Amino acid sequence: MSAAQSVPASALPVLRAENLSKRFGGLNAVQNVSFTHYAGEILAVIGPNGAGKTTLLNLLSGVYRPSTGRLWLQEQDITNAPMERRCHAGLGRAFQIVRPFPEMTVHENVTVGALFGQRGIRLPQAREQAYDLLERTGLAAHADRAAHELTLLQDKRLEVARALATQPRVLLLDEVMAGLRPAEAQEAVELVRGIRDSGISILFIEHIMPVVRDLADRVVVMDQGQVLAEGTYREVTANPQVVAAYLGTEAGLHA
Amino acid sequence: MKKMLLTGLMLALSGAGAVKVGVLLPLSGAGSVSGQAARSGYLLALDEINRAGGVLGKPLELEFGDDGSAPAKAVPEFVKLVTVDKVDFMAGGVSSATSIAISGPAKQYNTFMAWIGAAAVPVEDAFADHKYFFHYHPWAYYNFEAILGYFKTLKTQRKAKNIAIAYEDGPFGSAGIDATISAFKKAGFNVVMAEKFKTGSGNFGPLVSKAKAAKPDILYWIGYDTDALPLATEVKQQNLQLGLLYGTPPSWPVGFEKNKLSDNVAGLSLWLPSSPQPESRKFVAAYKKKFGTTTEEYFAPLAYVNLKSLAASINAAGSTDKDKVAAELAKTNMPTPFGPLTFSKSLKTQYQGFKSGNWLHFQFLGDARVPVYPIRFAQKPMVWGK
Amino acid sequence: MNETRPEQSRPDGLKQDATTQARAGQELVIEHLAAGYGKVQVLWDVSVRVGPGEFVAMIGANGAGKTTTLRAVSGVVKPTGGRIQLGGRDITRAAPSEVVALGLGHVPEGRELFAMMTVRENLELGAAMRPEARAAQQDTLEQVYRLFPRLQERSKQMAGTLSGGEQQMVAVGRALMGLPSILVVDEPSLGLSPLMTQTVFEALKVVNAEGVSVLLVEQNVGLSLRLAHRAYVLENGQVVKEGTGEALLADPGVRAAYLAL
Amino acid sequence: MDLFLQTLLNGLLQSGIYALVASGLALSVGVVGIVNFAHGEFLMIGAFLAWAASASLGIDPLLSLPVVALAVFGVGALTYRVSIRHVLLAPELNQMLLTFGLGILLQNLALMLLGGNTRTVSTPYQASSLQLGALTVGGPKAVAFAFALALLGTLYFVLYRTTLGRQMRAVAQNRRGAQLIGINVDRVYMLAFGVSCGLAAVAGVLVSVLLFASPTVGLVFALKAFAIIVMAGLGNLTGVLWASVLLGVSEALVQTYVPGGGGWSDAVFFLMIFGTLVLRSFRGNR
Amino acid sequence: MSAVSARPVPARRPTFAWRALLALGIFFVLALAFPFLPLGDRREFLLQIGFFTLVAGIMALSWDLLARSGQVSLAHAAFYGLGAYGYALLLKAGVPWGAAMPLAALTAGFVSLLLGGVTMRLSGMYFAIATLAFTEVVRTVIQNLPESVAGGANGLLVPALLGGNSRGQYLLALALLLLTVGVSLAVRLSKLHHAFAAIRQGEETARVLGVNVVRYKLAAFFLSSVLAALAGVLYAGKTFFISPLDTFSLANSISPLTTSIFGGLYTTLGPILGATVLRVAEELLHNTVKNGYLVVYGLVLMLSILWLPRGIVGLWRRGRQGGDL
Repeated sequence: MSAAQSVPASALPVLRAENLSKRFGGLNAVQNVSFTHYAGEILAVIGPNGAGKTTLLNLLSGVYRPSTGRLWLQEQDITNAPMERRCHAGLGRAFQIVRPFPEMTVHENVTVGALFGQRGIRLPQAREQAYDLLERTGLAAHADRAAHELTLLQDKRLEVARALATQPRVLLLDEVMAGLRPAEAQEAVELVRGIRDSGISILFIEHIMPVVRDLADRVVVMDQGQVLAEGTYREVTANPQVVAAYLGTEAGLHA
Repeated sequence: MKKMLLTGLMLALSGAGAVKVGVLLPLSGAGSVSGQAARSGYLLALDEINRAGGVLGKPLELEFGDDGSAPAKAVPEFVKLVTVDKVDFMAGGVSSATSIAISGPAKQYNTFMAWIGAAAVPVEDAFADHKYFFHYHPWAYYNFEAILGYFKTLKTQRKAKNIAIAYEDGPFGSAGIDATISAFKKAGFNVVMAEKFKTGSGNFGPLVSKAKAAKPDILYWIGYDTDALPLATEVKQQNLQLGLLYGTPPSWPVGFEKNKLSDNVAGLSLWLPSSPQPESRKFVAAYKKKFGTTTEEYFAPLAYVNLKSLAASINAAGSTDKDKVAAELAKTNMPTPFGPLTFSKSLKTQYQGFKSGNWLHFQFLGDARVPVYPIRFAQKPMVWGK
Repeated sequence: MNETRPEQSRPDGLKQDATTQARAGQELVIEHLAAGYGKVQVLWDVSVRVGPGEFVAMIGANGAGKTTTLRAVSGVVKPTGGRIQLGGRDITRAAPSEVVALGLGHVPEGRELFAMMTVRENLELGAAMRPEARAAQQDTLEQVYRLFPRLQERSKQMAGTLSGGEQQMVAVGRALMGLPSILVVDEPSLGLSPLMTQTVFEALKVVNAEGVSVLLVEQNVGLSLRLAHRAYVLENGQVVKEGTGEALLADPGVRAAYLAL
Repeated sequence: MDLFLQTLLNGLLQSGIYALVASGLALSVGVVGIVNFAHGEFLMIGAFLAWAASASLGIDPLLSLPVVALAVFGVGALTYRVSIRHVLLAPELNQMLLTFGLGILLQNLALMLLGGNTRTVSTPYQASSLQLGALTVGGPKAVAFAFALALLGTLYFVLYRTTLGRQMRAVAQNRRGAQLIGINVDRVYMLAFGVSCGLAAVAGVLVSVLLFASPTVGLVFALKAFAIIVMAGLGNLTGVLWASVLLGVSEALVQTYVPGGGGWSDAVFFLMIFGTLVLRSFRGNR
Repeated sequence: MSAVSARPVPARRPTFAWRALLALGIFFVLALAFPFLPLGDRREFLLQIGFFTLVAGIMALSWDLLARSGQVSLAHAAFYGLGAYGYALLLKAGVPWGAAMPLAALTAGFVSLLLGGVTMRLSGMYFAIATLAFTEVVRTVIQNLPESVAGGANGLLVPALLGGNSRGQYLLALALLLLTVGVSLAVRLSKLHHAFAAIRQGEETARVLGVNVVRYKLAAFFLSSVLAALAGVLYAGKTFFISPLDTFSLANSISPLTTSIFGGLYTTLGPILGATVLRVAEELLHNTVKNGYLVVYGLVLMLSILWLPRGIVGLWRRGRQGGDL
């Protein structure tokens, strides 16, 4: 398979899905999806609206339990693990629609991640860690503001900082670039790369193709609940099926 | 002596040193109907007492407190009357729960209590060892004694043998219900049904259906005014054949007697405005003069009697000394709208006023409540449905 | 791009009646608008003009005040200063219902559909508040279905169960059902795949070609500038630049800031 | 067998009252999103108005019903205007406290003006009933049941088949979306709240015929109506009917067949609600 | 936005709400001094009012503790009642009062864990009605069990707390309020605060961040119910008499809710101030307006929501949300 070429031979799998399916009533939202996510890799999941990307992400993060199939995080079977256990196992998630705790300060928001995402940590220590993360994500100046006062971009930073505070091995990012202008998106791309360089594997959903192009080591294309193609950005965008289902006649529209 | 009279007069004019009676009543909340009725009775009595020269030569003063029908409100209110307003005597009391709640401070301050209501047995327990506790209203077991007496007559005269009981599931209906049932049985009745209901729910369908299957001669219900019409309606609708529908709510719905469904329903009261006794007529006339209306609530004359007898005893004692007043009140023998008032021992307390013999049984006949038993009070023959 | 417009989606069947009259684009004039939420002032000085039948875009960073401007136009946010006129009438303090009655259609950010109603009910509600739109409801519905055939297939489905792109179509369709003479559209491409984004933008072009004025707010600056006749650049609640789409596309400052080129 | 059938019938008839009270509440919760703790007090106002018309003017409550409903609709709309509309965007708890305060105010106003006494009205048909063999159907209760059905049916029709109803549902589902398509949200809320209060008054009029009028008459029924609409699922009208029937019938069965059942019927009522809510929450779509 | 740059650089450590602590300190100093003040004739009466105000404060603050975890409960009458009944029954069984008090509270705590366990997944109105239903079920069961079990509908007589010494009773209630405040402050300054607030403001997000929602919801239930039960014990020992209709009444579930909102939600000071102000206002109205005082009281509640949506403490913490003690 062509995908194998983009994966370093030495890499270890961190997140592995095997034949995941999810049915809602009569609708097969996700069907027999299998993929492997390797350590240190940035993996993109793209696909048309309604392809099942968000459902897949919800299966990974534990919002839903799969109808069939299995899911491993490193060596741990997390198919039916509740969300908090996945978090402790090393899975972090940032949401498409930002969900700060609105009445908490920015600092407290991140402290929640540090405090409960790790085991055996005390409050002062968690606050310290949270503050460091705020500095890293450029939010330190807003530490004591209520989260509901932030702008969208700051909210997105907060969302990522909070997920990072749980010290994940894999970070799931759900369209975190949506609503950012290109220059901001470029900044965000750098931020995500930096996160990967610190040893965290990243799986993200994204519609903005330049971002996918710049970030993804590997791309999984979904359509109608199934995996349509898998490979490097160049490989999948050259795939006529992908173009037909996802990119349309004017692939350059977003450039 | 002259000097004394003079100071007395001056005191009376200044109001200082006047005898103060605190009155704790449920002026709001669940028991407010009885509480407000009692308040009118007190005000009427106060007028008459002061017009007749007051107490100990000075005008009597009343200090009302509202217990809100809740123990948590009753306790501070009671303490306020006793310690802040420094009343010499306490009167009032309708609800049993609030009366128990104040038994603590009452004993602590050794308060003199001329209590009109609170008929539940736990109240008797709570005040059993209180030296100055005068209880006017018959205890619950006296009520039952009266009812049993009446039913026994019906047994001999009307061959009433089967009794069905419907009682509300709160303390009012459930108090001593087991004892009631066994007493009926002991007296030779068949208790063919004993069912609880939820007061105010208006849901008597199942209960009446069940009663129908049990074929009772008497349906005896222990509930509140809210249950009167729904029960009567259901009995009529399901065509339950009864000799008598007999109930003991503390009060009846306003205008119930004008409703056709009330016909032949029977009940129990200490007093009826239509009572022919001279004391009762006097009370009704005075009440009408002061308030422009008549009252149906027996708590009005009860409160009236309560204050009148207390005032008389203070005057007889010649001072507000609790022991002297208690001794005088214990000796009371005065005519009242309920018949003569005397105090004697009850099961656990020293001074119990009215007892089973003061109860009268009436029936809704035409547009009015008419006494039908005991025979000496009866104005019309009772109507038996079977 | 004009050649890609689907021919069949033109409202060929429309008669020359009040309906068409209502469709003739109205002019929207925003002058020195100031507005905010509570104590936070978002708009300081925004002046924007959308001529009859014109397609105008507003671009700018997050928090620049684009959405707030649209909300002020719709009457959801009450301006603290400045003036808004629609077709010559002052609507600065008008309630949303009055603005809609004057012929403004709003495709809001986040779509704001009625999730537990069918697609058709959503669309029909779009026509419910204007008598002239109600009278033309059947015709308009058919037009919307022609514009978005997908919606006809899904007409009995609950709007909440649609995919993001389909929901965006419903949102546009719902606004069109009110026979607007001017359409304000907020971030229609958000969360949409490239293909779906195309479809929605095609539809906007068609609508505009019919004479409806359009005021568009969009992250996808390249796309919107190519589509728009004119555009405004907002920064910190103020208009800092304006010009034709082409001119702004060629502007090095704009290219650097918004096109990441 | 007769007893069993009669029991079912008794339960069914009782459920009519529940459904009647719940239908108005369902509207204010479903459309306006306000948990109106004073709903029982609007019922009480309806009951007292019917009683007053009957006692002082001799008008039959069923005849005064339209006027009473309209009057209380007005009171409700006014209440919305001066209070409810100012807390629409406030936290749910604040809304609860507001309507709770309103309930205290109205109830005690009635107590102050009218005293705590129970009042009853007299109508010639109060005791009328229909005999079906050995079974009895109480006339007024049957009328109340029919009213409940008709009201729920009308409500359903209005909400799903009329423009105003669609507007109400639209506002309920997405306030901002509704605003942006030109619906006068404030007006719709006012109408919905007013109608909700008017429906409470209709229930109140029937309760005055069936049972009684008193300042506290609303309390028992409002509490149960709350439980019913929550059990039905907020805003679900057909669910209101089913939940009422289920609860009414199970109450009747307990009252008839369990010794001392009259005392336990409330426990069963609330236990069923508790159980339904808990089970449903665990059956979720996880 | 321009406002951003004007903000001072925030401290690395949390800024402590000294003002709130100071206010709490003043409250307790005044409350402690109260029974020793020369109050003259009104002393006894004021002690009684004070006692019930303290009980209301315990109830409100304990309700607020549970609400902080997003659980708006109508089961507080049940915990209050279970405390009162547990205490009465333990005394009847011969347990000394000093032991009966904590035992009754722990019993309520245990029951609350069962309740919390099954209502775990409910929220909003559904949770509120489920807890209300629970209360009604408990009340009806106690009311309908044979009298020999727990007094049935007639209720139970309870021996007087501290032999009826009203100053002692007041001080005991004050000590228990201090305990409640201590618990509340400890929660505020610990991990629990972060867990509660996160669950309240976004349960799913909290779980994604590793918060064990089950554990913390139950913790909130347990703490809250134990404290509410202690309030119930105080009530029972003060009024000598408990009955299902009084102790389990809906009013006992609703008044802590209204008190907390009135005072200021999710704070330690708010519910206590709310209880004090409402109780004093009620007493004043009672003595001035007399008959219609509850009408005015209802009006006061309505106006307070319209004009003071964030409660009394909202008066001086306008700018902030939820950061205070």
